[in-house]
Amino acid sequence: MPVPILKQGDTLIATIVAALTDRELVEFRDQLAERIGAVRARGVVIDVTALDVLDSFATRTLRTIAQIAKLRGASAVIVGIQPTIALAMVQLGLTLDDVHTALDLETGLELLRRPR
Amino acid sequence: MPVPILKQGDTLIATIVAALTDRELVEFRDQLAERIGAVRARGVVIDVTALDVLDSFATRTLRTIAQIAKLRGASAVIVGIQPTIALAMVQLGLTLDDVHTALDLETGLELLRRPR
Amino acid sequence: MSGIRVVVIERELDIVTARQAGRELAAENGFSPTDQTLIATAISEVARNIVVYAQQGEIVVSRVDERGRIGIQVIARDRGPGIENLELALRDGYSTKQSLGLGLPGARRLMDDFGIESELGHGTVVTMKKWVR
Amino acid sequence: MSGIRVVVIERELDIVTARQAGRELAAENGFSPTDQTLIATAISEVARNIVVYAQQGEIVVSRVDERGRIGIQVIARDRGPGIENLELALRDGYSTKQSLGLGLPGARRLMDDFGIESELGHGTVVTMKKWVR
Ligand SMILES: Nc1ncnc2c1ncn2[C@@H]1O[C@H](COP(=O)(O)OP(=O)(O)O)[C@@H](O)[C@H]1O
Ligand SMILES: Nc1ncnc2c1ncn2[C@@H]1O[C@H](COP(=O)(O)OP(=O)(O)O)[C@@H](O)[C@H]1O
Repeated sequence: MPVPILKQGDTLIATIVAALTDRELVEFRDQLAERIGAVRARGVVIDVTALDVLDSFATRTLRTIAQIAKLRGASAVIVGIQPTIALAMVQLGLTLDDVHTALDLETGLELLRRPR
Repeated sequence: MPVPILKQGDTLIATIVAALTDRELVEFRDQLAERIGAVRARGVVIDVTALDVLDSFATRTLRTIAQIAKLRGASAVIVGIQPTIALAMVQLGLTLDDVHTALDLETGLELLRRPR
Repeated sequence: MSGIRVVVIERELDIVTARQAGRELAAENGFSPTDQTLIATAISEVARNIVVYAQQGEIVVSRVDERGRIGIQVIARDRGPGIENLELALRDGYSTKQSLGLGLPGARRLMDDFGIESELGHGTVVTMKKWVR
Repeated sequence: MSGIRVVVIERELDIVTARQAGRELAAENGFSPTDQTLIATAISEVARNIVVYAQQGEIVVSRVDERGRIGIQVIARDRGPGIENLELALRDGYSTKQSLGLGLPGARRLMDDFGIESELGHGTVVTMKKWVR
């Protein structure tokens, strides 16, 4: 299932609506990189609230997406990591140290509105 | 092929127009450092849209250029990193964390106009 | 409340199917939502290893009852190339594909019991358990 | 649609020629623009290593067909000084020239298969493949 990417002002909002296969996640990565250019986005919020699991592959891909966004001139924020998933990530050894995170869409958008 | 460096107000705009050899990139680095002084530039935009590949040598040189500019009193912004090149950079392990990036020339110039 | 599910793993989509089967069985057997997620994540890691390193194999999740202790067992089995050095493979950050190398050591941390057997040229079997708290 | 290209590497300009040859062959064989860039970048890294460490050598890019799987193979070959410790050379950040040390491990991440053989005083051969998706 493709990930819908909406535009709101100069921000892209991508909402992952269901468990994704690795390939779908990689396609999402490439589409987002294109869309940043097409709409001249300055910020990207990726909402992972609906993801059932964030394993090492998914986490690595999210980090890659955030780094690509930066190279394309946009700040990325990952929002909606659920409590049990956060615990699983920490136990796996995954931390997203270098990636902006926020509780939910609202706080993610707020974070992007601050002067960068 | 030498990289043309144009002056617009107190900003230098350098547009890389084709794949560069390592030597050409290094010559560009040194010319830019000189030009910043000659025109008393406060900002530098380096447009890499036309580059076919940004490998570890090119990325390191771009980072060096940004750092030299800073030491010469000018902010540097790298613009025009294409989606597939951004992905290749991230997979190589290159991130330009410490360097300003923007989507294209226009947003790069905008970034420089903000109060520094 | 059947006690066993077998998921054939040969495509990426099967990774999702396997972890969802594990989550469901865990839910049916009284695991907390937190533990359900930990189990599903561990399954995701070993299932992906089957797809990436062995191309095909299977995941078997089952309810276990050891002297009154209720738990879930996950067996990930393949006839792939096997693992040359198990000690290295269980180390954080070790990967022959330049990926994160957290799959096996991470799955081990997520579960209560963890065992792995592998023979070069013959395949790999990972056996993991988690107990209801 | 010829299946093989050989680029002699002895000057910096040859690095650009080699990566462009790789990109073209990849395009002709159905690789996506993304994969074309990943392949060109990997070639750029191993070609630069030839110029920097061995002064001269060659890059051979060819189409491969393994049991119906179509791909591209890149061989980077030189008769330079060789690499003393391959394990170290494949580690992120390791460089004997104080450069970034991401060339070999990075090329490995960019491609699907990666192998390297080297003998001190005799030279180095890097063999990499990527498969059409
Ligand atoms: N089912 C398997 N068959 C063969 N090799 C495996 C299998 N699972 C894991 N391995 C090997 O063990 C290494 C470590 O695995 P893991 O910790 O999951 O990290 P990663 O998958 O990120 O490399 C892998 O790189 C691979 O060489
Ligand atoms: N073709 C080669 N011949 C000899 N030594 C090499 C060759 N390629 C790589 N090396 C050695 O391996 C090290 C790591 O290479 P690499 O990862 O490409 O990083 P870098 O080139 O930035 O040092 C080099 O510093 C060099 O010592």
